[in-house]
Amino acid sequence: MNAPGSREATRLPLSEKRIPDEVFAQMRAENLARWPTGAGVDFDAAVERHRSLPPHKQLAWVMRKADAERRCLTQPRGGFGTFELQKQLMQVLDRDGHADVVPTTTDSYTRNEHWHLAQKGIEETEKMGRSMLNGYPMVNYGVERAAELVDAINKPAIMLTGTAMPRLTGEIGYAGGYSGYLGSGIAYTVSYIKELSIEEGIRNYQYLDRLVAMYQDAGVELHRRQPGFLTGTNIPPSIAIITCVLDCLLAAAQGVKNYGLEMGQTLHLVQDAAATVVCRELCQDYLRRRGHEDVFTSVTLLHWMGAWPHDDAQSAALISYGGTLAAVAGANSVTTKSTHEAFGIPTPEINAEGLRMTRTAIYLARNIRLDGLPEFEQEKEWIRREVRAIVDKVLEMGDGDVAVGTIRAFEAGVLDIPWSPNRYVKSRILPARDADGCLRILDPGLMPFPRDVLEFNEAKLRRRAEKENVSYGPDLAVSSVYEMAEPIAKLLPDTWS
Amino acid sequence: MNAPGSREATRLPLSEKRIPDEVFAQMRAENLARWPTGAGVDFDAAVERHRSLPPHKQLAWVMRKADAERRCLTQPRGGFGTFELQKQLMQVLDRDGHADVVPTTTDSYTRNEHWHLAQKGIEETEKMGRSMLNGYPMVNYGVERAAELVDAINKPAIMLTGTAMPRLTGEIGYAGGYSGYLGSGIAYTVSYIKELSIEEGIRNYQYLDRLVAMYQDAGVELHRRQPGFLTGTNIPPSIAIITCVLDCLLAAAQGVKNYGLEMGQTLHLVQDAAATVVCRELCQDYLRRRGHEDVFTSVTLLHWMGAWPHDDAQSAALISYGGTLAAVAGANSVTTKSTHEAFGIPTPEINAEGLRMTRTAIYLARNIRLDGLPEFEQEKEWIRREVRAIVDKVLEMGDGDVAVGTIRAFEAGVLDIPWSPNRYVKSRILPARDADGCLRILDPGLMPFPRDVLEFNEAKLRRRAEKENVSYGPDLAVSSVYEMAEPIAKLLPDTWS
Amino acid sequence: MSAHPRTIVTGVIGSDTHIVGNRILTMALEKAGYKAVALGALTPAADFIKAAVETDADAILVSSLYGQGELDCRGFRDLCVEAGLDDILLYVGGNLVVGKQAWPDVEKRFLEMGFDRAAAPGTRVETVIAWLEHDFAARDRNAQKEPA
Amino acid sequence: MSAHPRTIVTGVIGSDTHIVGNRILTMALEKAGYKAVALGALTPAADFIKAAVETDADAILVSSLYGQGELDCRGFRDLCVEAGLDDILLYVGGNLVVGKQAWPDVEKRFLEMGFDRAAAPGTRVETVIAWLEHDFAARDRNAQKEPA
Ligand code: B12
Ligand code: B12
Repeated sequence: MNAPGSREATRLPLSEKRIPDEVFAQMRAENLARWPTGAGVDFDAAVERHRSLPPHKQLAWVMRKADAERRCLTQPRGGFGTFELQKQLMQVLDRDGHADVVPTTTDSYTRNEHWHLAQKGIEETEKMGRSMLNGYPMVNYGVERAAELVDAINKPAIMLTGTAMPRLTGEIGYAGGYSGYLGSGIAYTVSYIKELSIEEGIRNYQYLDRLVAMYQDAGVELHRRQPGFLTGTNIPPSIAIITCVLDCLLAAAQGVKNYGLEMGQTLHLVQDAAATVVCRELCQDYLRRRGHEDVFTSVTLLHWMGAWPHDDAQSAALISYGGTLAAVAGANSVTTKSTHEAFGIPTPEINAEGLRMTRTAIYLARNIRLDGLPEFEQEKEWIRREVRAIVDKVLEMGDGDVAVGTIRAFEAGVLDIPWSPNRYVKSRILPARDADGCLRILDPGLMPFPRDVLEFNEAKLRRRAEKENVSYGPDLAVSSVYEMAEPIAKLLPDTWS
Repeated sequence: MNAPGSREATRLPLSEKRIPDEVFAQMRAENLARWPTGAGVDFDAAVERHRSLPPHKQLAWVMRKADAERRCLTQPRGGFGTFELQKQLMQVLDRDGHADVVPTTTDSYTRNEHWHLAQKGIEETEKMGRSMLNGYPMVNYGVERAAELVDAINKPAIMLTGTAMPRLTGEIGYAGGYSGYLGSGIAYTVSYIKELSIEEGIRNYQYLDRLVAMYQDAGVELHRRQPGFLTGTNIPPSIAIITCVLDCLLAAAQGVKNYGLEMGQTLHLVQDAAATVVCRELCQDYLRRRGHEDVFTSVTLLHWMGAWPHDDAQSAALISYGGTLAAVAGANSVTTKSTHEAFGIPTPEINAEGLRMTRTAIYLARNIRLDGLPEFEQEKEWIRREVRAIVDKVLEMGDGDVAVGTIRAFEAGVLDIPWSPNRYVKSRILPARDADGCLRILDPGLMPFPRDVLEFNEAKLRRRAEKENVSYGPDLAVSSVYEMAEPIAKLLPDTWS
Repeated sequence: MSAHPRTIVTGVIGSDTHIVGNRILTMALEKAGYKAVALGALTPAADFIKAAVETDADAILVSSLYGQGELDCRGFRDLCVEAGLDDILLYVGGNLVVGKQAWPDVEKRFLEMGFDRAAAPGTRVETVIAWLEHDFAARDRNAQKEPA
Repeated sequence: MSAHPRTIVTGVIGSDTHIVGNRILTMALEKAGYKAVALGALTPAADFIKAAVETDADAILVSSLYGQGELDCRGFRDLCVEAGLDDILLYVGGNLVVGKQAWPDVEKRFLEMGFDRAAAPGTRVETVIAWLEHDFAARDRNAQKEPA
């Protein structure tokens, strides 16, 4: 199912170039024919539908507005296995959680385009009376049901579909009135799938971005978004931002005008604030350099993406701090988790509680900024240098084409992602937390960072090894994976040595 | 009962001077005779008892250690109506809450020396099977039971007794092995009692401080602590610090060497950090200027002391942020609340949960400091100027005597406290929150702040009035009392205007 | 509201120092046209009754925040009756008991003690003013029905 | 541990991409002296069996984190039996079901499916290694008792 299959006819050589109209029409026809509900997509009707939505239900408008008013919005995740459960969930998140953006997470069969399995999951869910799927099977339910979900809430709806294969889900959701889609060719292919090549992932998302450009041409601005949190496991800011820049350039090349950039929180106040500023700045910088003058970009931080503690009290602190970090960083929005994170998908109520914790934390820190703080200014500079070294190299390797450069760079290990399940990624780079609580690069693998940057990272990590009296090496990375999940009494003992 | 009563014989003219040995011996004899359990106090045995405690159960040692290691400790509040309930509570706080300092809050009858009523409360508590008192009746239970409580935990124990009349409670608790006592002559008299004059309150605490000096002379360092949070209701940092400095000077004059300074959090990251630094700095500055070279002072921040929200999620965020604020401020400890705050005294488990939330928040922010942040540097300077103007004036009014100066200053309104229940306090000063979230002085009453300081405060508050389109006046103060208790959707709406 | 303003006694009962809510409530009563007799914090039960008798008050609003209200408020209605204030309007409000207890239980306990209304933690002044208007209006109607 | 190292197949079942815990577990197995056959993320049930047959494995450790393990793992023991792996040691672990459910219920569900052990969310590698040692030792003892 991951193979290009029947698409041979429309297969162009890989490049960042905008897919020509006729080719795209052909691609769409083939795509929509893959599952019966594809026939429900009517582009003209979809354009009408979006035009009829009030601005506050259009995510592109909402993200621009949040940016203009310096607001930090909240958005949870959330998906259940049947339409009824999903509708209730979205209403609770909207009304009790005061979510500014309401999500629909798709289930993992849908993500992998195993729609037959998803159908079985729906049936099992109905039989068992509890969700047997970890999300909403958007494709199986089709356009009309999607529209009903959007109508059930008073906020913009976004698709969260963690997949390298977004083509049919995206068509259906957008046609139903969803105004945002999270996912991108590089980020999700390296973190959500084992056998699919990066090239196929990029091609799949070029389709989605091209679709959004088609809406744009028809006068409907839709929001696209990149999940720079990747494998969620101790991703240093530079690694996230590198993928943000590249995915963003790929989307802009297809004609996307409203693009969000996401990063998992490092949980270090200064590092997260620096990352947010640099992400915004460098994406715009590279966009302009490559002639994309009018792309709006927003930045979203995500609540801690690594392993969570099993104590609700500890989790509540992580959630609240996540709001604080996003507010102080000046992020446009924050994607929230709940106290159930370590255990399983949260109930609607627990999910809404996480939203209110986060919202309160944002309110409390809404006016704090770190501009002028020496450490903040330095951290920004380090991140800039790490990002530029790699992105410039990728562009060079592609002879000016981002898509081609990306593939070549992954092959060479110039681009690399920690803890990736994808066999086309070297996954030799290894991050760890330093003594101050910042994420640093322990082993760069083959990524060509400048020497002084690597020395800086190493010095920081050696200081931690010394302080904790452990050996400098991969164990630092493994213990950093567990760290936030440890009982607090272990992290900050209540005894004296 | 609030009258000086039989103490006429030992009544010296009011001054800051150390109470002479013989006079103090006489005062102690009279004091201990006021309730049968007073006879249980044996000073030599008490000294032995403290010497036999391991250092980690001695609060003076623990506070010095925390300061040396730059740790931010946690301490809850907690008191129940019977010995058994109190013991369980303290064990839960120690073991499940990982409290670094374990409290015993006394009930309000004990605070007002209504020991007969407290006795009734114990009986009612036993009869009803739930605590009918809001704290532990320390005096009624006496020294031996106090010692059993201290033995039941593996941390230092502190008395939290919110009273202007600490003499008998303090004798009993210290004799039982408690190594800290929170309370002071100025701060508690202005905020916990209506009819007692400030002079009597100061005299009562001079007794307690003199007692601690007597232990000090016997080689036992006990911790004394000042509750600068006052009425807990939007106290701007300068008002808190002014009382910290004055109470601290009074204690040092009696011979106290280990003194803690507390302030309620303003909930503004920069203002709280600035307040913490300035409090530490100015207390030491005035101590040295007045010849007290060797007094150790620590700074404690308290979780939000005003009205709390009714939503557990919002409360959890306030709790976590309280840990963040204390950690970033570099406070030596933080005094915690729980998600039950708006409703009633928390159960041991909910109290312990608040501790773990706070502890996690501290861990997450343990390495963040704001040094060099322009706003932080400015805020410190404003606070310094507000404090110095008043403290210098008080010292001047006392002709060099802090006790005398304080009384005269309260009479003249030079010292004033917002929302005070005490009839000897003008309580004309009125604070409110500004548009950035800092606490400012809306109406200084008769307090002689420099003109530019007042202009600064006014400008900040006018900006809020404009922004919210409300009139500049006392309503700003009233709405600031409610603010944090409002539903989050009101504070940060999820709709667009 | 009638021409002659109603008189309302306010205060915080027992050894309770929580004055802020009571003071804001008192300010709101005055703004709403009532004559408020404010006894402040730490007020013994007997002082409420005395003030109500002296000022011929129409209502007493007892605040209790610190948890010991359950002990302090026992017999309050009896004291009123003894003082001849047979049907003075009696409200109580704040954090009336120790700990977070189910509100309906707590309310019942205080209504049984003889209070006409009990206010849950965090009740806003607008609610209290609305209660007073409602209850006074009801009394006026009753007074009109029964010949004086 | 015997001279000849035991072989253990690891992988993440179904459409599940959560590789981190599985990879750390695999590293720990190797460190503890086992021979690990790591199939990685998104592994169909059949691939586990195939690998176990090919490598003559002593145990299969199935990870499932994403919630759909309850669907993916049904019939896993039957597939083993069909392939002649009648009493291969079968463990499963991770976040096995959708949502926060009471662990004893979940454990029971998976033991009934034929797994020898199920690991609750967040189980540490030390625990898993200890289980393996215990269970292999028990098997060795049984094997000695019964004549081959
Ligand atoms: C990191 C993470 C991710 C990363 C994974 C990166 C990667 N490639 O590995 C990303 C961001 C990609 C991701 C994606 C998704 N995730 Co995710 N993720 C997590 C998270 C936060 C941590 C997992 C982790 O790495 N833990 C650290 C490692 C060391 O621990 P571990 O995996 O638990 O493994 C240990 C033990 O469990 C045990 N163990 C593991 N396997 C086995 C096997 C045996 C036999 C034994 C004995 C023991 C054992 O030993 C390991 C080492 O100690 C968890 C929540 C949490 N735990 O905090 C959610 C979580 C697992 N994810 C979840 C979900 C739903 C998803 C998504 C569907 C997206 C969504 N709806 O939000 C997608 C799934 C995509 C897909 N097709 O699979 C849910 C599962 C829900 C449920 N079961 O009800 C969780 C629990 C979060 C939640 N509460 O909603 N996720
Ligand atoms: C500020 C505060 C203090 C300040 C009080 C300053 C002062 N002089 O007023 C200080 C720091 C001094 C203090 C001290 C103590 N406090 Co205190 N304090 C609070 C706090 C945080 C806010 C109270 C407040 O000002 N609210 C704002 C005002 C506007 O609201 P309000 O008082 O509730 O009043 C409104 C309504 O209740 C209603 N209302 C009030 N009275 C009445 C009367 C009637 C008739 C009606 C109809 C309505 C009504 O209208 C008001 C206006 O809207 C509350 C917890 C909370 N609510 O968040 C605890 C709280 C009231 N305190 C509590 C306690 C226990 C104490 C102490 C004993 C210390 C301790 N153990 O921690 C001491 C008591 C000392 C004493 N002898 O009384 C407990 C009471 C516990 C319980 N009932 O189970 C609370 C609930 C905190 C807690 N959960 O533990 N406290």
